Amino acid sequence: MIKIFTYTWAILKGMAITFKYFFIRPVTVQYPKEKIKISPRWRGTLKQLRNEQGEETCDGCRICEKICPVNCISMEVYKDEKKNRRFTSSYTVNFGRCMFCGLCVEACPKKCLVHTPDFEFCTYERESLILTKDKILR
Amino acid sequence: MIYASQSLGDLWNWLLQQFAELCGSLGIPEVIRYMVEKGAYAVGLLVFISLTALVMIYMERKVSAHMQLRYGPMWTGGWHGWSQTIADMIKLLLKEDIIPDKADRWVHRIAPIVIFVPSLIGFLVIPFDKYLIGADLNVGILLVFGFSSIAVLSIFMGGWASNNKYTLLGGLRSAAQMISYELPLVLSVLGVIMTVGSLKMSDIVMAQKDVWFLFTPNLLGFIIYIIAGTAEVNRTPFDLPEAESELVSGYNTEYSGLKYGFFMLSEFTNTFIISAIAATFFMGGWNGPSWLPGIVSFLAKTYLIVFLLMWFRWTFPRLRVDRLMDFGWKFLLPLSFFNILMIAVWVLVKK
Amino acid sequence: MTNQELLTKIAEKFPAVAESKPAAGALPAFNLTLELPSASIAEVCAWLKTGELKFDYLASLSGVDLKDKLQVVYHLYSIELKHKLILKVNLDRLNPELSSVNSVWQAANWHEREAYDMFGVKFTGHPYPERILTAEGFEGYPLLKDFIAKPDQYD
Amino acid sequence: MIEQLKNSGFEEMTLNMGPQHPSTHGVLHLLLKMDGEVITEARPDIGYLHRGMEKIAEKRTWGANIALSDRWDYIASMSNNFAAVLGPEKLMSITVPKRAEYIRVIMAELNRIASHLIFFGTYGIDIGAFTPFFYAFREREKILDLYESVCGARLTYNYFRIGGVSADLPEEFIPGVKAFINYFRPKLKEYDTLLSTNPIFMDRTVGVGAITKEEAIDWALSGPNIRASGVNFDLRKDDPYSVYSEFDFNIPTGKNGDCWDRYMVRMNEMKESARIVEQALEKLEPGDIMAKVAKVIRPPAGEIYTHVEAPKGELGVYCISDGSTMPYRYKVRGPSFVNLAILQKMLKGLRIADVVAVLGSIDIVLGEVDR
Repeated sequence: MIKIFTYTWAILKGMAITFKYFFIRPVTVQYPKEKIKISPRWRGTLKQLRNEQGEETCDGCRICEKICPVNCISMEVYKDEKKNRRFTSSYTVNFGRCMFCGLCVEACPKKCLVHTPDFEFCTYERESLILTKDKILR
Repeated sequence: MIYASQSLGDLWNWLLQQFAELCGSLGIPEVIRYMVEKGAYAVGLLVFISLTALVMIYMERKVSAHMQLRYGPMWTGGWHGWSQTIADMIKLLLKEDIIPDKADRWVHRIAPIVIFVPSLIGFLVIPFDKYLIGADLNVGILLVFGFSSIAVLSIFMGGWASNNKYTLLGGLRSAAQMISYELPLVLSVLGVIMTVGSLKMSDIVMAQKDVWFLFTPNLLGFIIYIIAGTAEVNRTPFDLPEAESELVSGYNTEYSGLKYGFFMLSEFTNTFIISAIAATFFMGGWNGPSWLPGIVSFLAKTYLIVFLLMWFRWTFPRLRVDRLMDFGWKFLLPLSFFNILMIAVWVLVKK
Repeated sequence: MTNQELLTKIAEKFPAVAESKPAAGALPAFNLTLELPSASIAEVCAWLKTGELKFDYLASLSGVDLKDKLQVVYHLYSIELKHKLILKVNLDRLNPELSSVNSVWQAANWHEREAYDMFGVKFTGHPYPERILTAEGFEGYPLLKDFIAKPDQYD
Repeated sequence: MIEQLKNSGFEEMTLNMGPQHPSTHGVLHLLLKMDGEVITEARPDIGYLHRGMEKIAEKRTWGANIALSDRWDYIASMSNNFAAVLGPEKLMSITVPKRAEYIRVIMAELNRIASHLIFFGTYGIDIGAFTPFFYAFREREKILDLYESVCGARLTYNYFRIGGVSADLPEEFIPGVKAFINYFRPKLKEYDTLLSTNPIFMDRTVGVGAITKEEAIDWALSGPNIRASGVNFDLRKDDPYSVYSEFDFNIPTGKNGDCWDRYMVRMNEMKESARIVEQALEKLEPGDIMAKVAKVIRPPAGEIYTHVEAPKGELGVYCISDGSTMPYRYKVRGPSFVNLAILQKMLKGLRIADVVAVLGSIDIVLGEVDR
C-alpha cells in the first residue's frame, strides 16, 4: 500500500516537471529566420586577407598545404621579380574534403589565412565546394 | 424557431422536427426519412472525425513540443504552423503505397480498414449533446467496447501480414496487451453502470446532472479507466506494440502512404473515443454550466482527457511487456473487482 | 610492487621470460616490459592472473608489425595491487600463430579477433575466430606494413 | 512443453537488430536468436563504421592525429584529444604549463558532463521517455557554446596540442562555466525526479543486465560500467595523469552492476565532474598555455601506452614512434569496443525490451567501437 503511494507520488512529481516546462518559453530558435550568435573563433570556411594596401599577403610558403591532414589545400606559386616576393597564382581549397580542424590557420606564418563565421555551405554539386582563389581571397 | 440556449443539440433536434413535419406533409415514408436523418448525421460525424483527428495531431505536436521546450511546427500556413497536419495528410496521400514482397497481400490491405471502421462505429453512440447522438442504443457502451476490441484483430493482421519480425512481435504484443486491458477497462465502467442502472449513454449523462461520478466513489473506477484506456489505445507508457526503440515501429513498420495514415488516424480517433467515454461516464458528458452549450462543455472535457493522455505520453518511459501483463492481471484486474464491490456497497447504502 | 620485484617473481617461475630490450637509440620502456616465447603465453598468462601477482585486467592487446616479425603486445593491469606489466610475444611473419588467452581473460575475445583481422595472427583455441571490423569478404590484413589499399572512388 | 514444441518443428527466430534500428546508437548490428521474446543467443556484429583510423594514423603527423582523434568518440572529443597528446608528450618528455593542464582538465570534465548528458537523454529514449532527451540536450548545448567560444567548433574540437592547448580561454569563458555549474546542479535533481526515481524507469532497469564484480574485471570493462559493479577503478585516481591528483573528488560506485546502477553512477559522476571543474577554475592562474615545442614534432624512438579516463571508460593509446614525424603504430583501445564485447554474454535470457535497456546502459559510441 505504501509502495503504491510512493509510486504514485513519484509519478505525479515527474508529471509536475513536464507540466512546468509546458509553460516555459522554448529554448530552440526558428533556424533560418533567427540565428544564434556564433563565436568569433568559429572555424568556418577559409578566407585570405589582404594587407592595408589591398595587396594579397599570402606569399605561397606552402605551410598550410603541408600541414593539412586531408590534403584539401593546393596552390601554385610564382615569384614576382619586381616585388621580390612570391605570389600564389592559384589557391584552391576543396571543402568537400576539409574537416575544419583549423591547423592551417594556426600554422600560417603571415596570419593571412583566417576562418570565416560562415557555416552554411550546402550546395547541389560537389564541384561548387571547391573554392578557387577568387572566392577565398576576400 | 431556434431555441435561446443555442445548443447544437437543440438545433439538431429542431432541424429533425422540421424535417419530420416536412416529410409528414409530403408523405415521404418513415424509412426514407430515417435514412436521410441518419445519413446526414453520419456525414456530419465523418467531417467531425477528420477535423478532430487534425486538431488532435496538431495538439499532440504542440503539447509535446512545448513540454520539450520546442516550438513544434511554426511555418506551414502562417500562424503557428496550423496547417502542418493538413500538409502531412496530403503528403501521406501522395506517397507510394508499398507492399512488402512476401507479404500476405490481402490481409495487408484489409488491416488498415479493419482498424478504422470500428473506431468510426464507436463514434455513433457518443453523446455529443442532448439530442446529438447517432444511435442512443440500449447497449451503447457495450457497442463501443465490442467494436474497439476488433482493433486487436487489425493490429495483429497488420503485424502478421507484413512478413516482418518486428511487426509480428508488435502484433503479438498488442494482442496480448489489448486483450488483457480490455477487462479492467470494461470492469471500471461497470461501476458507473451499476450506479446508474443502465447501459444507455443518455441515461448515464442524465444521471450526472447534479454531481459528476468523478466526485463519487467512482473516482477509483476513473483512475482504472484512464490507465486501462491508455493501454487500450497503445499510448505511452503502454505503447509496446509500436515501441519505437525496440520494435522500430511495431505493427505498422511496413505500412506506408494512405494505409499508414489509416493506422495513425485510428490511433487518434481511438484516443478521442476513450477520452469521450471518460468524459461521458465520469465527468458528466454534456452537463455543464447553463450558459455553455452542451457540446462545448463535452468537447472541453474530452480534450482535457486527451491532454492528460498526451501528458502521460511525454512524461513516462515505457513498461516492459511482462511487467505490463503483471500490472494488468495482478494489479489492475483485482483493483477493478474491488472497485465493483465497493460501488455495489455504496449503491446499496445509498438506497 | 616495484618493477624489479615483479621481474624476479616472474623470472623465478618462468626462466624463459626475459626483459625486453629497447631497440638501439630508442627510449627505455616506461613500464616493465617482458618478452616471452610464443609457446608459453597461455601458461604464463594463466599464472599471472591466478597467481600472487593478480594481473586480472587485460587493458589492451595489440598487434604490431615490425617488418621482420609480428609482435603481439599485452598490456596488463592489476586492479587490486595496481601494478602494470607489458608482455610481448614475437611471431613469425609468414605464419603467425599463437594460443588464445580468451580462457584467461574474457576481454581477449574481441581484442584477439581484432588482431586477427588487422594482422592475420591466428589465435588457436579462440571460440569464434572470425574477422570483426573489416567488411565481409575483405582480403588481406590492413595494418600490415606491406598492405596496399585499393583506391576507391574518393581517392 | 518447450522441448515438445522444439521437437515438433518449433523454430528459434533470428532477429537482425540493426544496423539500421532506432536504438542501436548508430550502426551496431545485433544478431539475436530468440525464443518468443526471450533471447537465447546474441552476437554483436560491428565494423559498419570502420574507417581504418589506426592505418590512417600511421600516415599522419603526430599533430594531425589530434584532429583525427576527434573522430573516435565523437561526443567526447576533448577526452580523445587528451589521450592523443599524452603519449607524444611523455615520449618527448615535455612539461605542460600549469595553466594548460588546468584548462585541459576543465575541458575534459565538462566533456564528461556533456557525454553523460547524451547518455541520459538517449537512455530515456531507449526506455521510452522522449522528453528527458530534450532537457539533456538543452544543457549540453550550453557546454557546446562554451566550447565554441574557446576553440571554434562544437563537435570536433581539435583543441589540445602536443605541449599545451591551441588557444587561451576567452574572457567570457570562466564566468560562463561558473554560471553553467550553478545552473546545472539543480537540473540534476530534476532529472532524478523525472527519470531516476520514476517507478516505471526503475522497473525497467533495476536488476536488469547485472554484471558481477568478477565478470566486469574479467571482461575488462572500464569507466562507469565497471564502477557500477562495485569495482573502484578510475584512472584519475589509480593512475593519475595530468593534474588530477590535485583535486578532491569522489568516485561513485554501484553495488549490483545492473542497468540502474550504471545509470546512477553516471548521474553521480556528473556532480563530481562539476566539483572538479569548480576546483580547477579556482586554481587557474595566468600563464603560458603552450610549452616550448618544436614546430615539427619528432618524438624519439620508443613506445608508450597512455590512458585517460574518458567518459566511456579507459581510453588507451599505444603508440610506437620510430623517430619520424609520423607514428609507427597507433593503437587505440576504445572503451566502447571493450565494453561492448560483454553484450554477447549479458543478453542471454533477457527479453527484447531489455536489449535496448542493456545496450543503452553500456553507453557505446560506434565511432569508437569501429574506429
